[in-house]
This record gives sequence, structure tokens and C-alpha cells, in this order.
Amino acid sequence: MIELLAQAPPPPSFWNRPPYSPELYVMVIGTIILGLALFFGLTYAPTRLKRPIVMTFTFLSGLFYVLLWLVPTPLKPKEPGELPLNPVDAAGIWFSDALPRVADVAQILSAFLLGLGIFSLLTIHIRKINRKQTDWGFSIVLLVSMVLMLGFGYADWIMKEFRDPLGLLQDSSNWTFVNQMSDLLFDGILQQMDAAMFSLIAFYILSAAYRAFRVRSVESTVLMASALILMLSLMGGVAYAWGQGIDALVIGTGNEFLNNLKITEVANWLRTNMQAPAIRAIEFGVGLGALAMGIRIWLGLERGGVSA
Amino acid sequence: MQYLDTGPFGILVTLMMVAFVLINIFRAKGSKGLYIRRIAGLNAIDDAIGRATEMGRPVLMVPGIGGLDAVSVQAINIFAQVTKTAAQFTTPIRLCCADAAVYTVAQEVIRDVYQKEGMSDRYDSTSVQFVSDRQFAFAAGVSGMILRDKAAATFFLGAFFAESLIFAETANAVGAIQVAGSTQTSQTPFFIAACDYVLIGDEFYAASAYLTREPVLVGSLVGQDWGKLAIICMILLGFVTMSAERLQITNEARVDDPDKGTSKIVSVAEATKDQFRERRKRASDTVVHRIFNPIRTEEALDIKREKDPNFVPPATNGAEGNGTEAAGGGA
Amino acid sequence: MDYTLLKLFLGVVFTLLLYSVLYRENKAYRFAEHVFLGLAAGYTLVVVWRDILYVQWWQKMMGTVADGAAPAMPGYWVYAILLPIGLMGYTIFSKKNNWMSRIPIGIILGLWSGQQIQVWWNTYGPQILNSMRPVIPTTWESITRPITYTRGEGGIKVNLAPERVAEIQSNLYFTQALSNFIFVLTVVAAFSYFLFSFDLRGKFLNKFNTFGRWMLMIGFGAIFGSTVMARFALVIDRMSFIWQEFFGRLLTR
Amino acid sequence: MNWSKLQNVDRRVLYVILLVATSLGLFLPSRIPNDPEPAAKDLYALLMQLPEDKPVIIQSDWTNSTRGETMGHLEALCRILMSRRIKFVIYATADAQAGQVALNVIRQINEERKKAGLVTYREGVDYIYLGVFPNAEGAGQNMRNDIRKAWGTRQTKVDGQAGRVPVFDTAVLRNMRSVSDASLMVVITASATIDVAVQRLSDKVTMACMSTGVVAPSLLPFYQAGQLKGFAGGLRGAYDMEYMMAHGINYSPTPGQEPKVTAEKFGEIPPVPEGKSFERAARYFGTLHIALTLLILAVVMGNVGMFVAKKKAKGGNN
Repeated sequence: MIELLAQAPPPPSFWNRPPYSPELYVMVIGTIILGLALFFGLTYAPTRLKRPIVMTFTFLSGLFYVLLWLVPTPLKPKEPGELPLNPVDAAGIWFSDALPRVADVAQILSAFLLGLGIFSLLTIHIRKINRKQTDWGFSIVLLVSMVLMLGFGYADWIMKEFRDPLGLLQDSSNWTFVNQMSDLLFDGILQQMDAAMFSLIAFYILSAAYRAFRVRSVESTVLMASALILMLSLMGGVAYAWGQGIDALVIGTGNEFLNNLKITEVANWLRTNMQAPAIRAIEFGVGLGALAMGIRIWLGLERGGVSA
Repeated sequence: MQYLDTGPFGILVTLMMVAFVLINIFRAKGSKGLYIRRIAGLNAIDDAIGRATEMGRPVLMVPGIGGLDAVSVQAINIFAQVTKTAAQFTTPIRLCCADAAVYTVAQEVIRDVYQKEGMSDRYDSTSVQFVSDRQFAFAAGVSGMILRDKAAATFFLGAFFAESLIFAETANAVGAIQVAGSTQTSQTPFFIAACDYVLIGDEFYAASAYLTREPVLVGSLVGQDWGKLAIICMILLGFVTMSAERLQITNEARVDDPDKGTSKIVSVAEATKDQFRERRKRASDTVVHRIFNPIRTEEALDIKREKDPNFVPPATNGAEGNGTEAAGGGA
Repeated sequence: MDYTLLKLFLGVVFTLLLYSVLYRENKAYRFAEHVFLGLAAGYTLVVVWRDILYVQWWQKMMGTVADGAAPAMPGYWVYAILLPIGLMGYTIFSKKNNWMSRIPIGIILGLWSGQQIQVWWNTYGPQILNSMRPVIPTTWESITRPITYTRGEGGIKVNLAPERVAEIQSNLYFTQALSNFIFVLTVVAAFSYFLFSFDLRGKFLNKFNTFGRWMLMIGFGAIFGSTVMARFALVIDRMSFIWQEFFGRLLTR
Repeated sequence: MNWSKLQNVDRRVLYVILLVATSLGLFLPSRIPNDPEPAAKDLYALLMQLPEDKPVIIQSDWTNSTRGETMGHLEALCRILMSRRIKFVIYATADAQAGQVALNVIRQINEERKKAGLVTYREGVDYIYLGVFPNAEGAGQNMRNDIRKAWGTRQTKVDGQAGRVPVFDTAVLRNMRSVSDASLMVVITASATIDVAVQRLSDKVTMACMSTGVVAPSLLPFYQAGQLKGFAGGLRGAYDMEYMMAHGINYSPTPGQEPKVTAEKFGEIPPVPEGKSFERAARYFGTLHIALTLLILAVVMGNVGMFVAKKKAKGGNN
């Protein structure tokens, strides 16, 4: 719908109102009040209804995608102003129109839940500071860095988004202290720590390979062998020298089949004919597992987890 | 993008898989003790917790860094079993989350476990914590925690990415027993290299059925196996027909038009001179290929809808409007 | 000290603080870790409004006013209902009403579940088709030289005559057939390893299962091997950042 | 010496060796002879034979954390395009940071070219930065449907002019009606965004990819199926590109001399005529050899230690 036709605003309908208009505010606030009423209404729900209520919400959300899948996708109208052929076509059009809206819902709800995560973080560290538990000083460091990043981050965004119609702040020579601080905290420290932590993996790979790649059993031996072949093929110098050797052999013997023994060829063959199918087999299994789990969650059959 | 792209075959196969799962769930409800093969990694759980108890050190669980989906829910289901055992031994637990929604579920489930075991007083809400939703900040935080608390047993089950090895090696450095499993195949080798027990691929989804032996889960697992057998059969069948068909000579070929999304069969007689001639069948000429990629002719895509008489052309877009109104009526 | 150098300096310092964990857990690492967690939490709070809620929720709910080439967009008031539903998550700390937190969770999971059913075939159908490979060679001669058949404007030149290319394309060579056979065998063997509810008895089936596990290990080894390059590139880049970028700039200042 | 000790070397010793080796490696000169991967040769040949009048689309999906590999890729790509005066349009999906780091690379290559007295690339004239598309699936789908609509609202600064203009009013995109009007689309990525791009666009436009070593194995099936016309994977891929930028394919500087890179399916493809060729990847590639050799040595060492220990244990029992 509007996402595809970005320039043309959608026609007015029951569902929308002009931007920032008083009617829109009324509708929005009304909806929130209605939602809150539902919220408090639900606190009086009897115990035996609790599970069915949750299940209904889950089922309806899943139903959208299942129906979207089962109703034939409508063909795009050739020109504006076409009427749907029949109810199925109309439903198809409705589903594909509603898709971009529904697709946002999960992300928006998860975003609202983020507050809970931050609340967990704050409780733990404020409690540490209050009780002067071990390392409470570091908890203060955490809170201070959080507040700094939050403050400068928002100030920077507001300046760039709303106070800078000419786009001057795109150029770093026009930056104020706030922009610099935000950049320093994010780009100078946070991103660098990301990269540093990421690169630690290289050290761990070395020690893990050292411990694990032993000729103990068939399994660990094939694991090691295929890893070694791949690594050798990635060393350009080794691959080059190896290739030169094979070339000499081919010229010497006249047997072109030997070309297949070049390390890059061997590595590629290993990847396409052994790695790819092995992984595909795992993926099939995982896909079926996810499908089965999806059905159980959708129909409320899953115990223990969410709908119990 | 469904019917016209995949044709009815895709829908049928999917529905068949769904049916397999549902049939077996109902079948399992009636009978008891369906067979599940041994999964080594899961038998190790009790030993690991026992060892943590002896050493008086905590058990650490991480459900990966994915958002709230089946992987995270499944991880938490397994952790609920781990926590149950840990609660009986009164071993302290830590559960670190990287997603607020997952944290919410974990908090709820773990508290439930303590309640059901009648140990609500031992439950500490900070033992389930949200660490960070930024991948490497989470990695730094959790490895700091492993090193400081000297966790005796660690469970890394869920969607792990590059951070997998950071956790596994750190935990290895403090001498923890590790049970790990990721549905991300790209990370499994690192777990294999660094951990004591690894759940490979689908074993992860089988875990809760294996641990709880609940009829619904076991039945679903049997259904999945039926699905797997069906896929194996499909592959073998295709493998045979494909092999046979590639030996045949064809005088017609399929020509795809990616712009319109249509295709048609063109015979040698109709083909332009250098388009193609009689030749052996290629993969795209085989019956199997046509079943998987049904042909959409131009006629099929040529649907004529009637014009809306009330439609006002310039500023608005009628099809959209109708769609939205249909929404009002339908909902 | 100029701004860029200060930025580089801080980057180097925090990198080294984190690296200190390689020796053992210590106060320097603990400091960096807590700064990291704090900054990450602060940044997440910025991003959640700036990139998610403001763009995907607020602007769609309240609409956007005309700006340059972009026309005004009306607001969809229905989005407002998500706020109270999101708030239900916060009942988690209440003893009586914590069940309500399952409503937003249920919606997220419900949407996810529906999508699984929707995308299953699109994801796996083509892979199933691709795994069906022919194994009877149509010719016993070997391919003498690599071919390419990409043509057209700006495409790659083709050294072979078109008839020859067509012939090579429609033939199945012995080596390819053998590779195909190994491919199918590997898929089936590895897949059979994941059958949980069947008691695989008999020597042959057991061997087949073990074979499947070996194949999995070869696959994992290959993944390990190719990931190593990426990870080493990271540490090399970090070293380059410290020695060449930071010290380079410090010395040439 | 007690060889069996080799199986229990303290991990910290390994760490220090790696740290020292990777630091020192950076200062060693390295022009390692190389035989580029076939996929990289295809990519290079493709880039050197692109028509000059059509733009190239670059989707850049990496951030600073994978700088070691992907920055080398973008640098090589920009150097080739700039030396051939091919206009390009660049955008990022998924991560807001991705756009910024890509722009930094372009700025830095421009500075380098200015120093060398070469033509520089001007925003809005020779290249366009479209910004970030948060949803990779949506962006690909929309580009497929109608590129004019997908990018219609985006505006760009034009070098030497005040204000911003719609991107389709610029010299770069003026003639672009559909995504097929681009001569090539290159996805530079550190994640699975390439799958999304291939699924939605590879049948509409010639597509190639440059990715980290982690993503590279998953590109092979696309390459074999012809969905990708070439790709460069990881640091090796970046070095392959730089190597061919310096030596060409089937090209010898003096007649009669054996070419450094050969490939049967191409004719003669010259090296890049101007600007730098060996740069970041060449600096890192030698060090990569050292690091990988170290790893292989460590594995060998561990196994030798284990065998010696086993032998000893056996001897003791007997």
C-alpha cells in the first residue's frame, strides 16, 4: 500500500486522519483510553479464562499469516480504480494491504518491552550500590556511562533531526560539543569496544583449535582434516605454490585431470559436495522443528513455555 | 507471493507436514512411552548440576541473542528443566538474556518453576537478568560474569552467533562443564571445539520432548520424523526420475520471462534459429522441476477487473481505497 | 590533542582494557566491561525511540507533514492500541496479574508462528528440488576446459562457440555425476542422523548413521576453516588500528 | 626435552605469540604471489568490462566491526570504478552506521586521488549516496517493482550547488527507469543480506558480491547457479582483487613475459590504469599467512605432544 507508492498519500478512510490534526489526537487518545480500559478490565478476569484469553491473542496473530498464505495473492491492479473480482480477490487485496502494518507489530511490541530489560539492569546495579556489595563502584561506572550516552545521544539526534534544516551538521567541522561527545561515546568508544571484543574470538579460535583438533577419533580427525584443507586454500601463497606444482605435473604427465587436485579446487569441491549437503540436512531438520514448534505455539499446545 | 509462485504443490507439502505433527500429537496423547533415541548432551545435565552443587558454584544459562521466537522459547523450556533440577539441589542459577521480550518470558517461567517446586522463597528475581541487547556488550558482560562467579556448569542453548566461542572458551578457562547447542549451523563447529556436550541442529528441538516425555512434545517429534522421512523419499524419488529424464532428448524447452514472471513451453519448430535445437533435457525441462516451479502463462496473469464507477482518478488510489474498505467490512 | 587523535586514543585504551581479560579477569577489564554495558544500554534507549518507535510507530500513528518532495501522510490511529498492549508486559512484577504479560508475548510469538507456516515452503522447497540430482552420466568424455556462457552487453567474452557451450551445458559428465551422487548420499545420511523416534537397528543402518555423523563433521570442519580467516582478519585489523592508525597519527602529528 | 608437554601449553602463551605475530606481521613487506579464486577473477573481469555509460549500484551492509575484510572490498571496488569513470549509487540496508562508514571510504579515496593529481569523484555528479533503507527485504522488493518509486523520495546534495535535489534529477540516475538499467549491482556485506538481494533482484540485474569470510561459503551455491556473476570472499578475496588490479588477467607488461594471472576463459584484461592497487588487503594478507601458519603449527604441536604422551603411557604399562 503506501509503502510501495511512497509519493501518493493514501485516500482518507475510517482508519486514518490528517497528520497532527485535532481529530487524530482525539482518535489516538480515545484508542489508548480504550486500551487501558481493556487492561484494567482484564485484571478482573477469572482464573479459568486467563489461559483462553492469552491463547486467543496468540491464535489471532498467527491466523493473519496463515490466511495470508492460504488466500491467493491478488495480481497488482493494472490501473487505479479497479474493483476486486470476487470476495477472494478482495480478501487477497486486503491481506496484502495490511501486511506492512502487521509486519511492524512484533518489533514495536518488543520495543515497548525493552523498558523491562533496562529496569532489570537498573534494579541489579542500584541494589548493588545501595548495599555496597562487591564491585559496587563499577555499578556506578555503568550507570554514569548509561546516562551520558542517553543524554548526549538524544541531544545529538534532536539537533540533527529537528534543529538543523540546512543539514550543516552532516559535516563534522560544524559540530558542537554535544555532537562531538555523542560521536566520541558511540564511535570512539562503544564501536571500538565492539570491534575489540569481536577480535578476541581470534585468540579463542587459536586455543580452541589447539585443544580440540587432535587425532583421537574418526570424528575429530575428519573435522580437523577438512578445517586444515580449507585453511590452506585460504592462504594465497600456499595455494599459488601448490598450483604451480600441479601445473608442472600436468605439463609433465599430460594428464589434465590432475588440475582437480589444486588446493582451491579441492576446497571448493569439499564445500559444494560435502559441506553444503550436510548443512542442508541440518537446516531441513531445524526447519521442521521450527514449523512444529510454530504450530504448537499457535494452537496453544505448547506447555511449560508461554501458554501454560 | 504464495499460490502463483509455488503452485499448489508447495501448499500441499506444507499442509502435509502440519498434518503429520498434529496427527502424531493426538496419537501420542493416547499411548505412552514412544521411543526417542538417546541424546548424550541431555543426559549430562544432571551430572553438571550435581557437580555445581558439590563445588558450591552457580549454574549459568544463556538462551542466545535472538529475539523472541521458537528458538528462544525452546531454550527457556530446556532451562526450566535445568532450573527444576537446580532448585532441588538448591544450586544458585544465573540466566542471562540479550532481549527484553525473552527476558520477560524467562522471568515468568523460572519463577513458575520455583513456585511449582514449592520453593518460592528461594527464588531471587535478579538471578534472571537482562544484560545488554548489543551483541558484544552482552558477550563482555556474560564472560565477566562467568569469570567472576566461576560458574561450574554452563548451558548455551539458543541462537548464538559470533559470540559463541567467547562464551565457550571463557567457560572452559574456569573449568566449567558445558552443554551447548545452536540452531545456527555456522556456530556449531566452535561449540564442538570448545564444549563438553553439543546438541547438533535438530537435537535442540528434540530436547524438551526428551527431557519431559510429555505426550504433546513427543508426538510432535514423531510427526517431525515423519516429515523428515517424507523429505528423504521426495529427494530419492526426484533423484531417480531426474537421473532417468536427463538421458532423454527433448524438442521443447521452457522459456522464462523474469520481467513478467511468466514462462511458456517453446518447441524447436517455434524457436528462433539460435535459441536452441533438439538436445538432452536439462534440469529445467524435467517433470520434477515443473512440479516445483509451475508454469504461469500470460493468460493466467491476465485478469480483467471492473472499474469502480465512483473512482476519482488524480489524488487518490482506488484499488487501495477499496482494499481498505473491504477491510472495514470484513473485520 | 586534537579531536580525532583523542578519539583514536580512547579506542586504543578501551581495546587494551578489554584485551587484558586474555591474561585473566582483572579490575581494568571489569571497568571496561561496565562502561561497555552502560554505553550499550544508553545507546539502546536512544535507538529504540529514534530508529524503531519514532519511525515505525509514532510517525505512522501521527502521520508526517509535507516535506520537500514528500507529501503529507495521514496518521493511522489504530497504532495507538499497541501502547496499552505493550504496557501489559510490565505486569510481570505483579503477583496477581503477571499472567497479562503473556498477552504481548503471545502476540509476538503468534505472529512468528504464523510466519513459520507461511515461509516454510519458500525456504525449503527450492532446497529440496536442488537436492534431487541426476547421477547417470550422459557422456564419458571429460570437460576439457572451463566454460562460461554469460553473454550480452558488458558481459564476459566467451571463447567457445555457442553450440559447444550448449552441448557442454546439457551434458552430464562423469565427474559431475559422481559428485552429485556424493551430494545426495551426504544429504540423506546426514538427515537420517536426525531421526529421533526410530530405533535404527541393524548393522547397515547403524553404519549409515555413523557415516552421516562423519559427513556432518566434515561440514563443520569446513565452516571452521573458512571462518578462521574472517576472525583473524579482525585481530589483524585491530593491531593495524593500534599500530598504524593511532601510532602513525601520533608520530606524524 | 619432554615432548609430551607440547599437548598442554598454557593458552596465554599462545595468545602472546598471536599478538606479537600479528603486530610484527603488519610491518613486514608483503606482496605474496597469488592465484586468485575463479570467482574473484570473474568479478574483476566483469568490473573491467563494464560499459562506462551505465551506473553501478552498490549495497553496502557492513560496519566498523568487520572493517578488516569489507573495507578492503569497498576500497578496491571504488578504486576500480573511479579509475574507469563509472558512476555509482551507494546505499546501506539494516544498519544506520553502514552508510557512514561507506561514505568515509569514498572520502578517503578521494583525498588520496587528489594527492596523486587524479580526477576526484563529486557527490551528486559522479556518485550518489541514497541513505539507509532499514528493511532489506522491503528495499529489494521495491527496487524490483519500480526503482523510480523505491528511490523517488530520496534526495542528494550536488557538489557545487546549494540545497538538495531528487536523486533522479542527477546525472547519475537520470536515465535509470528500472533496476535493469544498472550495469551491475554489487552487494558488500557482513551478513545474510546477500540472500535477500539474490532472491529478489538477481534475475533483474547482473549481480556480484563481496563478503566476509564467514558469509563466503554460502555464496558458492549462488555463484554456481549463475545468480552471482562473481564474488570476492574475505581477506583472500580482497587481496585477489588488489592483486589483479596490479597485474591484470592474461596481461603481461612487456611482450613475451609470462602473465602473473591467467584464466582461460577471458581475453586480455588490463590492470587498473591509475591510482593505488595494493593497499589494505596487501598489508593484512601476509599477516594472515603468519596467523594461519601459527594455528596449523599449534594443532600439529598438540598432536605431536599427544602421541608422545601416549607412547610413553604404553611403554610404562608394558
